[in-house]
Amino acid sequence: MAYLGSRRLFVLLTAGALASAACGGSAAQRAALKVQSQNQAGTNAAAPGGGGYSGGDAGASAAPAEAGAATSDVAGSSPGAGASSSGSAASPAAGSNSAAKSSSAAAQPATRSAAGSSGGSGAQSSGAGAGKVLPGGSSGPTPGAPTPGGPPGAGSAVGGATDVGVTANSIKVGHIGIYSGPVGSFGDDLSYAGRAKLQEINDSGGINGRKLDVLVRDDAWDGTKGMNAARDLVEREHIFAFCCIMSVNTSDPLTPYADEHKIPHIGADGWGEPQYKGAWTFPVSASAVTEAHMLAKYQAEKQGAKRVAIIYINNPTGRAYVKAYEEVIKKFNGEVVFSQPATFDDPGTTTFIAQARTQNIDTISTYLDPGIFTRLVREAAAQNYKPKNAFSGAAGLYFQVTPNFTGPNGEGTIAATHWVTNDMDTPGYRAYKAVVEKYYPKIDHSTWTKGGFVGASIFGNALKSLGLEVTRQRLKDTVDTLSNFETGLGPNISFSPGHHRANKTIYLAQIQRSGDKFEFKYIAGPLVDEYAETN
Amino acid sequence: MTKLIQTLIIGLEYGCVYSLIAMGMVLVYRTTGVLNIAHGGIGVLAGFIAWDLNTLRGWPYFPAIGAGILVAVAAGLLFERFIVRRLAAPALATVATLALFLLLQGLVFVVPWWGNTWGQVFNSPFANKQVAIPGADYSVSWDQLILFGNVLLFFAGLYFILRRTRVGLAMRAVSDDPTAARLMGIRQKLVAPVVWGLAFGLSGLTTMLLAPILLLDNTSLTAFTLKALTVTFVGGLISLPLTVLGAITLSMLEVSTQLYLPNVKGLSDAWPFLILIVVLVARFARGTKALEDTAVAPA
Amino acid sequence: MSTVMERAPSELSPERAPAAPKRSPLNRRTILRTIGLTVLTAFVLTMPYDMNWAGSAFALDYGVIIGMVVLSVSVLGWIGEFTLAVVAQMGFGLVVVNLLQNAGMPFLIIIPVVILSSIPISILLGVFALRLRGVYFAIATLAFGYMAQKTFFQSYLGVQGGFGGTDSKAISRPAGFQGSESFYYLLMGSLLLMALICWAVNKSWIGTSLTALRESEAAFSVLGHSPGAYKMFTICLSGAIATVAGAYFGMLQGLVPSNYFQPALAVLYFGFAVAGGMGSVGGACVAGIAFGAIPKYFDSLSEGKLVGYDQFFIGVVALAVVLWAPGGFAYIGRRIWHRLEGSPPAAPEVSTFEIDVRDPLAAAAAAGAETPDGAEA
Amino acid sequence: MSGREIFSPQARQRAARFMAERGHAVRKGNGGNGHGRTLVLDPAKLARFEPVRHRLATQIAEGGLPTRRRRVEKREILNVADLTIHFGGVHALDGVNLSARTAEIAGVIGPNGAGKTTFFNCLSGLLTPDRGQISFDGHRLNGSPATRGRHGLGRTFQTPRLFGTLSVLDNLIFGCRTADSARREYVFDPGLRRISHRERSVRLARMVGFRGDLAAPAGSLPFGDLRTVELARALCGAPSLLMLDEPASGLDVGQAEDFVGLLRSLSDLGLSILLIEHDMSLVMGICDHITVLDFGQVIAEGTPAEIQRNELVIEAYLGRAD
Repeated sequence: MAYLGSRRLFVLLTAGALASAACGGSAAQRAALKVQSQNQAGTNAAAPGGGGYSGGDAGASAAPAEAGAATSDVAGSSPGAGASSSGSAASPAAGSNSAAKSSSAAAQPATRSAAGSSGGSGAQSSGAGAGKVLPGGSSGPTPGAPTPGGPPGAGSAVGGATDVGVTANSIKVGHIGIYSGPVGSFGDDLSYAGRAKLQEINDSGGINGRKLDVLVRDDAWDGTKGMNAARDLVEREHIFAFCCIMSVNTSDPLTPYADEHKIPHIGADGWGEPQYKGAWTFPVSASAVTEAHMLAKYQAEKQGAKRVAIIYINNPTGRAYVKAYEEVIKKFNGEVVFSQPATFDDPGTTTFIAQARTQNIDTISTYLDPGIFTRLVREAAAQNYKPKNAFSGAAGLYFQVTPNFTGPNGEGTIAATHWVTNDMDTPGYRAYKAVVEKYYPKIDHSTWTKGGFVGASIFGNALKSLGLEVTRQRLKDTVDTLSNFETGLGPNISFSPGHHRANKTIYLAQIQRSGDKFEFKYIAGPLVDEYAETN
Repeated sequence: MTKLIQTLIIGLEYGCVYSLIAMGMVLVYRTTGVLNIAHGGIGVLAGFIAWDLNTLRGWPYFPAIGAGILVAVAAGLLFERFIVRRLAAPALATVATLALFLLLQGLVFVVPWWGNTWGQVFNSPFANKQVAIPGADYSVSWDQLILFGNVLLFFAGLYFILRRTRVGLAMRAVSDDPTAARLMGIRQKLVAPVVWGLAFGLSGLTTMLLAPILLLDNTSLTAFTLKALTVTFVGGLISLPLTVLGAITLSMLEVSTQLYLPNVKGLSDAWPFLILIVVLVARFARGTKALEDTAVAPA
Repeated sequence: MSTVMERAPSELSPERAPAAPKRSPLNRRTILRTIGLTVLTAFVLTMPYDMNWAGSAFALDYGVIIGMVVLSVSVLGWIGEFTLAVVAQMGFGLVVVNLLQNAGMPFLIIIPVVILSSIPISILLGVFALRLRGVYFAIATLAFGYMAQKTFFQSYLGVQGGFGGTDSKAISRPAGFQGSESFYYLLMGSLLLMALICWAVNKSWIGTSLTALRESEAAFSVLGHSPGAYKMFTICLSGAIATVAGAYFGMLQGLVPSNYFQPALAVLYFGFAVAGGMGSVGGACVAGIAFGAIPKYFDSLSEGKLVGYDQFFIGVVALAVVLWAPGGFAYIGRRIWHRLEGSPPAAPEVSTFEIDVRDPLAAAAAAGAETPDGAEA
Repeated sequence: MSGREIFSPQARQRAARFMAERGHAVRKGNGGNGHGRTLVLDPAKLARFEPVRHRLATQIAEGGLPTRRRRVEKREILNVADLTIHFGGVHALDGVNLSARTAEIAGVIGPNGAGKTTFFNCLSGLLTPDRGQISFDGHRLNGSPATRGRHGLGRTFQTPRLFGTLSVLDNLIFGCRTADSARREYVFDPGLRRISHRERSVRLARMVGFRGDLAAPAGSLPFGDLRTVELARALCGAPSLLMLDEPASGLDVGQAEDFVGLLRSLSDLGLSILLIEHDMSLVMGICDHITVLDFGQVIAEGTPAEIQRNELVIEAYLGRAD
């Protein structure tokens, strides 16, 4: 019996081997996949102009390099062969300037895996061209040959593969978003603003002739999945840097990992405290601790909050939120009477409310996503209960979906945000909105979309200031000394080495009735967190 | 006193949810020998269809939930006709329900316009209507009352069906002794579709009743289902009254632990296991070696 | 890496070594087996690189660990039970690894300690198995898993800081296996070793006894064999595999949120085991690797767009398996192999999947075989 | 009365007639449910057993049964006192007393539902009685079924419970392993202990009249063979008390005759046999002592002749027959 068992394993694995060999061998297939996915990414964009950003463009130019890499990874020591075979496989399919690149790669491998070790000197290839077909091998290793038909303002790249993930005409950037999972229905918006900014950078000519090749992954708001994706991006895709990851559950564990691998992460969400401990992570939004400080102070001073109950998602940031709130409210002679952790499958909101009622709570603060928060509010409404100062919560609530979900029951809810609120309508906000909605018109502008946008802006600016010599170390050093970066969305951002708490500003918004709808309206801010640690 | 009444009400509320789910599972198990793991999944399907019709296509509320429940019943009939009937053993059918469960839970992601959805608001027309409980400083929403009423209705209805109707008689006969029932000529073909349709419909109904109170999502009903499954043990997967009793006991214990002993972390989640041990010890003390052991059943 | 590559074939060969009598050295069967063995070995050794087009070797590491978990579920099929506590056992393995690594233990000590640490929990579950069968046992393990996740992992230990956090120190991979590719060889080696042990156990008199136990516990016990001892052994074996898998899972992920260890996941793994063929060693490994790794590859291929599809497709596969091949992949593989080999079909397939003692059809068949009473009148 | 003689011709005829009726019914019932299908076996596997078969043929072909006569002592081996068990409100057994002696066949008879199988289940430990003592071979019998099995309490089941996917031979070897691990002697043939498991199994299989293929999966056997193999398996375990639950049901005429003869000679060789039957005619022929159960109570006991004359027994049987 068992002998048969071993044989069946045998057969299945054999079949699997054949199938995977058939697929793995096809570089063209991989290139096609790549292009296709890039195109999908670009479909949201209202591609402006003939030479403007289009996913297919970036994908086509990136494809041969990857195909070459895929082949040479397997072949190990013969990058030349790998690159040339990829050229022949990919150029008819992709129809771009790939042939030129691959021929240069024969002399000096321009593949991702080789690029890191070759240190960036040597072969150059043509600059970024948009959909321009060049005959195979004709341009050769001519450095900086300008290609006709390139996008306006696109300089030719001189610099080549200066670091991992950087080629003559592209920079690989990793982005991890929340596209599924418990907060998936609104979590995807978190990515879009940052991605819109990156696309805008590409459309306006890229980074000194290099296009940003943004690789996107999903973490389902789960650090495990996020780290899987991060490892894949770093170890297999060989990205240059991470940009604007707005998922706290991934950004937290990613911080030590980024330090270990010396990979810059520009524009982290900053919600979790661990992110401020990393040398290579640059958070742009404020921490949940700062939110708790400011909320507690505001509610104690303006609303006279004395007896507070907190319900929080049971993760380190949630616990830090409770602790921070408690510290500040005590300064105003208030207290956190009790706190209760919540999980997605079993929020326990009913008993939380019952307990709040019996404990004579005047303020309920939350560290929740809009989903559980909605449950909380609905449960409270069903029990005909509302604390004196209504509900309040961390920036996780500051979505337009929250008032939509809670309806009239959520009226009076105060949420923290780290940037100007939507109804403030500052020029900076309008500029931000214009860029984002050009690519993603239906986005729900929240704390995190603005954070992502700022992160992407900083990333783009820093990269541009590096010139052609793009390396991780130089990028880190540049951002480390960033001073007073104009975000236009409230606080300006400054980093200094060892001090990455760039944003300590909180705005508060409240759900108020406007007509028959409910919306978040500005009520206070900017409040600068005087209790924040200085690291 | 106020707190006690509140505790009792909340306990009853969750007890209703657990019992509704648990009764559906016991019904299927005792008549077909299949553990219907898909119970939660069917609810997700029905719930999302109703939500789709109501919210996206503008159907009125009641036709929409009616359609959702009908889809669930139809799914039950189809599942019985094309899958359960083709499988030789209840064990295999149990696995089929597992597969169905995975399939349905994944379906929410596959349908593009439902996609990536965790929670959806699916209000009933009775939203924001409450009844104050005198002397308890507490009120209960209409949705919760409807849930409670449905549990009573279903319990009574099931009792009536089992005691007074031909199908019920056949169901009882099958559950008491499937072999004998078969030999006596009771047709499983008559009983099984009724059972599966009823159970799937019940699952759909459960979702419809829960969605206005919580949110409509694809995981929390599963979480409830797994918890409810642990209380079916109290009734030995056979007895409906004992199952309901177990469900209410569990929820009462959970709620009172959460309200009275909020600092004893984790105790409220340990109750299913603790109850299980108590039940086992009780059964063992009564001298029954195994809950169900046909190997030693008296001739 | 090269040492691993040299070692792996020798690990493979005992399992592959044909036990059937050889008539002529160069018959079709021998040739097929040699080719198959070669291809398989080559494939197992190069798998991370073969699949590089689709995603990082990480996906494969993950798959191999799921293969271990599914093996653990499948092994319990030997006594005709199914457990929903494997995920909890994984969690305990992870906790133990974390504690030991914090105490500075080397890898070679950690794994044996993890195996030992699995025994108390297995025995606790085993006590239930002595009293409960089938669905009832599954429910007991479900309640246990639920408690373990909510009470132990989440509230007290806060494994890795509760929900995806970083409160405690991350678990690190053993020295020399930092990369996903090299870690794959460690994992694959471990899985093959486990599979080999399970296969050997199943082939030995223990396996025969377990078959007998599954066929009729009453007859087994009145013949003087203690069902409890055999059940306990199997549960301990299964528990040890699951716990080691958990330990590796911790090493792979570094940080694991406690919500990973929810019982619903155990239901999924049970589904994998069924698809692989309950009770089969090879089927479990293949199903685990496939169902574990494919969604991960899919994630990287679709760049986070087609999420949540994996559950749907696993559901479809499981349903198809139940309907058309109750023996799972194991049965399908055996059929294909027999066709390839040209050997006569195997003995009538008896599904190894028997979780339920209440089986009206079998009972009816047995009842029909007895004569109706009243013949003596 | 008919203690030491082998089966009176009249009883034998009676049994045969009865068995014929039964065997007929069995064949009819078997048509639909898959028993009795033939199995294609790997010729190589068959060849492996060839030498053994040959040896067996020479040993068993002439005698068929071990014919050695030994002087056996008769002593009480089993004593059951006041055994009571109830399920819910039903008293399945109510104060049952019974004793069995070595080298004798004791019968337990009674109409359907009289509690006979429950009685066996209590003896073999599958059920825990509410009350009552069982002493076996000099000490009090308690513990798990496995412990009792190792003490020498062998049994068969009303519906044969073979390990269906294992081969017949493996089933038998299973029994032999018990005997060896418990260090038990074969009461009816001490020599068996010295031969290998396989040979022992084969010999016992032939002894009980199994003529089928030993390598076949036990689940594929015809119903009659299931009974004989199960008996052989129980014998392989070297019991000192063999409990047989309706062992003759489902056997055809020839098998029944052989079977009855076999039981008689096993008992003569020192094995104590406890037999459940619900028809009297067969039991009367071979039993030395009979206990009649009805509604969980002993309504009569004694020699077959006494039982046949007992008013209560007649009433219990005739009152019920229709």
